[in-house]
Amino acid sequence: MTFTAPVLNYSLLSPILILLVGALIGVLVEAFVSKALRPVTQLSITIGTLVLSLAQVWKIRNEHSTTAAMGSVVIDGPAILLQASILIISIISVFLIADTDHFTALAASLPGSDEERHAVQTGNQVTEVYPLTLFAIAGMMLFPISSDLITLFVALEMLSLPLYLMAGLSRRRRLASQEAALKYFLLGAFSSAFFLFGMAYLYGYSGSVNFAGIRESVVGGSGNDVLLLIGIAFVSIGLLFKVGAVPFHTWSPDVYQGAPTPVTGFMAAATKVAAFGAMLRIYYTVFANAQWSWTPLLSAVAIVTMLFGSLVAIAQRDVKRMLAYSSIAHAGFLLAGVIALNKAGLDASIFYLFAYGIATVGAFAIVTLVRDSNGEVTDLNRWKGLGKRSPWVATAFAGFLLAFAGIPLTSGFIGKFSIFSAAYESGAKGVVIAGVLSSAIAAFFYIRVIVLMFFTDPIQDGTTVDIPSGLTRITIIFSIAVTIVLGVFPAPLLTLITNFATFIR
Amino acid sequence: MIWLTFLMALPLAGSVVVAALPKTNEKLVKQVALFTTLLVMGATIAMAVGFQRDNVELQFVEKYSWIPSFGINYALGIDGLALVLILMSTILAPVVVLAGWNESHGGRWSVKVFYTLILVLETMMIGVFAATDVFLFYVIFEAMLIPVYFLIGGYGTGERSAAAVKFLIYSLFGGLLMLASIIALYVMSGAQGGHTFDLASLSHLQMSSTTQNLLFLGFFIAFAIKAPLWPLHTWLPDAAESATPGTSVLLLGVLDKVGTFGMIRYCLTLFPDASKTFTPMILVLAVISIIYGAILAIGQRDLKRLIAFTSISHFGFITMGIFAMTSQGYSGAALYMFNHGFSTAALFLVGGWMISRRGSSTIADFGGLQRVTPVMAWMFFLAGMSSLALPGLSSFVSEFLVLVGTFTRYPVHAIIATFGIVLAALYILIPVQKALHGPTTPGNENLPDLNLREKIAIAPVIAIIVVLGFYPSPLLKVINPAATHVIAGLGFSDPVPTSGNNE
Amino acid sequence: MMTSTSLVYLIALPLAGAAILLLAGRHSDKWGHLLATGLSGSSFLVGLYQLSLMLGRSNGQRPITQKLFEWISVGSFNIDAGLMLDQLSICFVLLITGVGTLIHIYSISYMSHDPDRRRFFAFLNLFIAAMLLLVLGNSYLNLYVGWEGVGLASYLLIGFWNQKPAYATASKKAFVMNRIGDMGLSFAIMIAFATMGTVSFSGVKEAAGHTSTAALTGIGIMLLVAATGKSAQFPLQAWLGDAMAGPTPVSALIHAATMVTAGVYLITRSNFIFDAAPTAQLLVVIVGAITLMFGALIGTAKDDIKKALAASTMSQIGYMILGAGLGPVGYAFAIMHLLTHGFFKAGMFLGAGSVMHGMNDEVNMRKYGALRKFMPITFATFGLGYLAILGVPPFAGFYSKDMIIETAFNSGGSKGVILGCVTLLGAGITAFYMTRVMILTFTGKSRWDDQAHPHESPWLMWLPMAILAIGSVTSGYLLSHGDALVNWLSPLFESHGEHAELLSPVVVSGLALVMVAVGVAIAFLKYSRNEVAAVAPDDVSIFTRVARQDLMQDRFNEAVFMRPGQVLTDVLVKSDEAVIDGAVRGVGRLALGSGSSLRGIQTGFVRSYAALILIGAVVLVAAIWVVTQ
Amino acid sequence: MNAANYLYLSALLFTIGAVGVVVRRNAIVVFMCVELMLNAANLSFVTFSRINGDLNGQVIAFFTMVVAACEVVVGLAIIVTIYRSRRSASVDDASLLKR
Repeated sequence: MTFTAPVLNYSLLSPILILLVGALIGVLVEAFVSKALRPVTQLSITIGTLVLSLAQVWKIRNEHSTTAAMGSVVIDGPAILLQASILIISIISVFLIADTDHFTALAASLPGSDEERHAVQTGNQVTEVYPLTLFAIAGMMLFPISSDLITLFVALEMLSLPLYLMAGLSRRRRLASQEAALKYFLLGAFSSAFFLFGMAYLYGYSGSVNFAGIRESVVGGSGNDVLLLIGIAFVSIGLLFKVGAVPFHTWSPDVYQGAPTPVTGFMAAATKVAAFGAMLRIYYTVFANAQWSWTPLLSAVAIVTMLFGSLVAIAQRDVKRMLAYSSIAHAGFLLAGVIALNKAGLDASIFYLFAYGIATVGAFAIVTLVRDSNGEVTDLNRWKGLGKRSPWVATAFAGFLLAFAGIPLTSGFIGKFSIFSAAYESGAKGVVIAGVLSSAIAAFFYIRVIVLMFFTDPIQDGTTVDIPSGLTRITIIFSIAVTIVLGVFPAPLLTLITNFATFIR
Repeated sequence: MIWLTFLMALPLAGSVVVAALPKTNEKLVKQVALFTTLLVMGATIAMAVGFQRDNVELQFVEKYSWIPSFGINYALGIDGLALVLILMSTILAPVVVLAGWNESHGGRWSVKVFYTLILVLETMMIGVFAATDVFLFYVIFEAMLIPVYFLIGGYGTGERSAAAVKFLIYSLFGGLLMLASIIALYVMSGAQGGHTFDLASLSHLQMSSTTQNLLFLGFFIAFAIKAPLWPLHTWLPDAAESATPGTSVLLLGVLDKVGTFGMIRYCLTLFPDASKTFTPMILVLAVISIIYGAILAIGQRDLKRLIAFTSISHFGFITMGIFAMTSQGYSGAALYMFNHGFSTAALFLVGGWMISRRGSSTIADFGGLQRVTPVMAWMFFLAGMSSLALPGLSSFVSEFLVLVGTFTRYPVHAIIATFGIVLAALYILIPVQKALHGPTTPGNENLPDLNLREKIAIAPVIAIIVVLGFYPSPLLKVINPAATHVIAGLGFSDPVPTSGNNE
Repeated sequence: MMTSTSLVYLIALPLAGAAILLLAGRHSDKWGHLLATGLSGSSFLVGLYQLSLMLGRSNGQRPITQKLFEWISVGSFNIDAGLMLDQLSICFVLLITGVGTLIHIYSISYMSHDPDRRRFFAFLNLFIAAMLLLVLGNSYLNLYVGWEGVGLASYLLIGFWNQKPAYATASKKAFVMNRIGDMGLSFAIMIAFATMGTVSFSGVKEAAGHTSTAALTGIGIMLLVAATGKSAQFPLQAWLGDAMAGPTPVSALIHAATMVTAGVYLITRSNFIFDAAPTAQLLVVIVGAITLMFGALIGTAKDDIKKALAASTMSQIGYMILGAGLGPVGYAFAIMHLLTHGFFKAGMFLGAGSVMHGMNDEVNMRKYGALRKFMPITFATFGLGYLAILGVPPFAGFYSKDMIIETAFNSGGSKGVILGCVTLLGAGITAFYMTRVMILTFTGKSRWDDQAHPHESPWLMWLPMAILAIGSVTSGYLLSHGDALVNWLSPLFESHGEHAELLSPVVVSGLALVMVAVGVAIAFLKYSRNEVAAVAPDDVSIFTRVARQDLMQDRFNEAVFMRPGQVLTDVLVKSDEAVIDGAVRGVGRLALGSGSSLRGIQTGFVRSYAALILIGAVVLVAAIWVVTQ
Repeated sequence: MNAANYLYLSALLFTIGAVGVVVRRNAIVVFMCVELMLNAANLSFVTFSRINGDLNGQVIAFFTMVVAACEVVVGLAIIVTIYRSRRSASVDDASLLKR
């Protein structure tokens, strides 16, 4: 057989390539640039890369193609929208990551060792987090556009591996942070094994690694259904794990709590976009015609996830864990968009992902601000009277909570409405009912936090809200602004999505 | 002339100005707030003058596309009912501001925040009655909760945050049920010629009776929580007990009217058949509310809770009138909404003054006020009289219309409800005797009587109560066309007198 | 019917008075009472003027109406604020304004020492206005306004000294019991509208012809309930005794002369309904009969002069109600007795007031005695009233009461006999307790203590008493001379043929006088011969004890209504907190509980997480299997 | 020989690996079990590529090995750090974060 050289359309791949290049440069910088200059250099490189990549995405927004890389990635409306969302979310997350106070000076050093102390004193801060972030982002960009099994798997690992490490980089409570990394890694690897196994069966069913090929055989209905079903089930497990759906959610509360808060924010927001992006593509294109087999299951998972997330969140005492469970509940809502399996569902999901991602980053940005002498204070009881201490921060946080709760005039409401109506339209009434119910339950704990912040008097225990650094401030202001604007004038974005979001197969 | 948007813009602008003012200059803040609300009141009255009475169509209609992808419009328009309620809200607003001149002190936040919230709330109060797009209505319906929530929790007394949360959770729960129904409507409209939220077009939707019943319940429960109807009422006494008098006036006087207004505007219009199906059940609940609210009012020891329970009884009357499906019942209910706004306002404001002077809201702590503070005592007495629907005062007309209108179709309900008027005598006269009569209890000897500001604030309320008692026609003439329109739209006509058939 | 433009002034004048006095407040303390009296007087003059006009017109033309404005109009429910003056209402107008004015004058002096005299006059004017509206309203709904208006005025005046808790309670009691009656009135109005589509007197009268008897009976009974409330008739009579808490002029005007007779007006006005509803009519008679005995019996045991008079009022109104229940023949006599009673009972109340005035507000007759010498005028006027109520010829009561007794006898059958005997017996008992009052108060030895300095009242007070005394002497003769009143009112009532006479007038009068004589005699033997104890003796018959407690009416209401009501209230208040709110809180707790128990899944052990994933995987595969098979 | 047997074998290996993850305490062993699962998947790929007579399956197998190698790098890094700070490689000791 003859070997045909691959033809790559670089301009369409450029957003990802730029990120990879940036990441590699970052690695070199880590090696060769002097300690003093490193942080600022790394930051500027990262931001620069992201902006450049975003610009590229903008440039190619209208060039749709399935052959960008020999049919292993597809660039279409949803791809563009998702990539853009990921990049925007990443930029504001990087602003948080820039606050090096969250990250261990020397990941390799023992917690509490002289080595570490020395590193901190001499300001010997390693900044490998930046290239890691860029690698992860590159993976996330690739995940939703990949259109064959190999790319999909590689992308998955590409976005996961750096995150495993980043979860362990916290400067304070390092044991917990490392534990988070360990758990995330083991469970992640575990689930990706399922994912891979499922892929194997899909391949076995269709004899093709390409989505288009698999889709054809699903449509044709030829081939052994058992293989298909096992394939769908196992691939679903891998994806459901990434989005944190019950019962594959167990990692998220621990990891969210253990990881450095900026990373948590980044992970919670960007990973969800990437994972759901891939999920949408796979279920809307590849599995669409086998929906008789998976919609019931996914509906069940969605319902359980919504209710479980909301219920358990009520009982949380730690703000990061509470947000983790709330993100589980939101994963449930988003699954409703997948189940919808119609244009409205696709549009709604994309809108929801963007709105939710921005709000999440904003919320975690505020979590980074509430501190005492030894780092962040995540115990909710110590958030009492935050409204007195610093009204603006508290108000912003309340804004994000209201958005999560889906109160009108916030982006959350538009998102919830659109995704539920899409699901209802596809006849998934049960999911909608459960969604409404769990929203009611969820309102419970969002409001409880607001009460804590505004209606209870502060206790003097050294909890302070430190003045946000310029970058963090930008993040917060940007995300609150987006949250409100999308709540009041969602029309432009919605129209954009409606016009853009159609999968090409 | 885009009247309604203008009306809504005014207080919003006012709130921005207030927010911009220096926190320290409280006097200025209050003056600006008062000026704004007065301006809105003037504008509303000016608009009302231009309202064509006999036109049953919506008037002052505005429509701009808001979220095209969902067919959502920013659509406003009012019929007689909406006009009356908007009038009530905008007249009450300045009264509340003036009457509660000092109630924003000692809150969690500055005076400025209080008035900003009040003004924002006024905008929403106008919008919620004017909206003709279901989505827009829902958005305002829900968003309204937030300012009220902070008004109760931030400036109330006692268990204020608990009460605020209770209020919010209750309302959100109802709201979400309504959201489910709205989504269903939206989807069905999509299936039947284009997604829309336009009330008029939605009212033509074809749907199975089961669907209609379910969706009706979604809406009705939300409204029954707002209104509030037994047994969904338990949030109200707590909220009223903790909120400042001014807030309570807006809460019971205006916000709760959204419930009864919604029953007419949305339940009856969108789900005529379901409304008929559920009428018997609802009437029973209404009658229970009337009697239950009255009896519990009699049993209260706290003045504010007492007033809250009287309102539950009154909302029972309103609901009964709405679902009696007669023109008298409907007009009575509509008029009742207006009158209740003012009689409750009078009760709460005067009661609030008594409480703030005495430093306690326990009825037993008062006594002999008639000798100490005659003017205040008489105002309270008058307010009480209007609350027990004394003929010659406004609420009598509406209450009697409701009863007569109900009797012609549902005599039994009407008869039971009428016992409410005896209980009313009790729940008003008992506090009157305890608080105003008898020897002056220690600690009350030198309470100050109403000052000029308070007199000015309460005067218009009392005036309206008395004048409308003798001359309600202006309002009735505005309401009646809508009444007949709605009743006829439901395929009902007033029962004809039975006499003549038995010759 | 002719229309007029001047009727409204009858009401407007006193109403203006009330408004001015209440709004002007302390500023009007100086001249308030004068203004009020003047306005009430001028209203009386307007009444006289209207009477003269009416006399000038032929029978058919006499009723006149005035439409003020459209009050309530919804669908077919159209109520104008309209007034109607006819032969019946003019009688009331003159009684109300006439006696009212006299009592205004009396009060100027009687209340002169009260700091709130201005407010008192404001309320008096308010009452006059409301009462006039009651009798002038041209529909049941307008009447209803006046009906509750007088209730309000009475509440305010009974509780005029409400700093005394007992008085405040009395006023509340009066209002609430009246409201029960009012409920009856609103029922009547609802039924009327539902069946006839109208509630105006003329409309209902017209429609009554072709309305089912059932409906008419319903309306009739409900009107009766209303009447019992307002006129303190059985079973809603309990408030009247306590109502004596009000200043004596109030008792004279409202609780003797005018307001309490509103029930009689209502029934007479609704003759077209009762004539067509025999059952209702029968009930009216029964209520009247019961009440007249009830009141009389209570009267025999009261030591409080005002309460004794109140009991007597109750009993006398019983006569009127009974008369009104006898149908067309009775209406006129009921009204006649109402008018004469207005004179002599008001006169006696004022007398009692004057006595109290002289005895620094002592009301216990056992602390009186021998006042004849100290207040001769009071004695004289009171005495004339006494003779009038006894029905001694030629005093007023003789004409009016005997007419009712006679009509009762002649109402036919056993009913007639029973009623006749009851009324006769009542007359006897009346004679007994009124004599008792006379003796205890004016004759015998003085039993008052040293602080009391009995003295005659100033002329401002005795002048009205004198005028009323003249009325109680002459009114009976004037009204019945040539059946003046009967003919005057006859156009309003469809009079049927006279019943067969059972007893002739002469016989009836004879019997009545005998009964009276017996009553008086017993009273003399009991009180004039032997010493009167200064404190009520306890060694009295069970009958007396019961009578002293108003025949247990309060005990009954308490046991049957108040106590259970309070229990119900407490139970509901608790259950609202525990059950309804508890259920809501329960849901919350359930959510929280399940939440915290589900937390348990998050053990912290990575292997258990992996296990969960594995289980999930198995379940998923199994499920997809099940689904697709 | 029937290719299906290879599938059964891979399924068996996969199950063994999965169960191993759940039952073993030592982080390294747990990780090895995950590797076992990955290779089970590889086996299926290869088998299917044989059945379908198409090379992509084998290509994927190579990719998987590479990815697995990367995972080893990351994984061992994490496990080693946590071992150094805790002096234990038992996954059960790492349970600070819970509930």
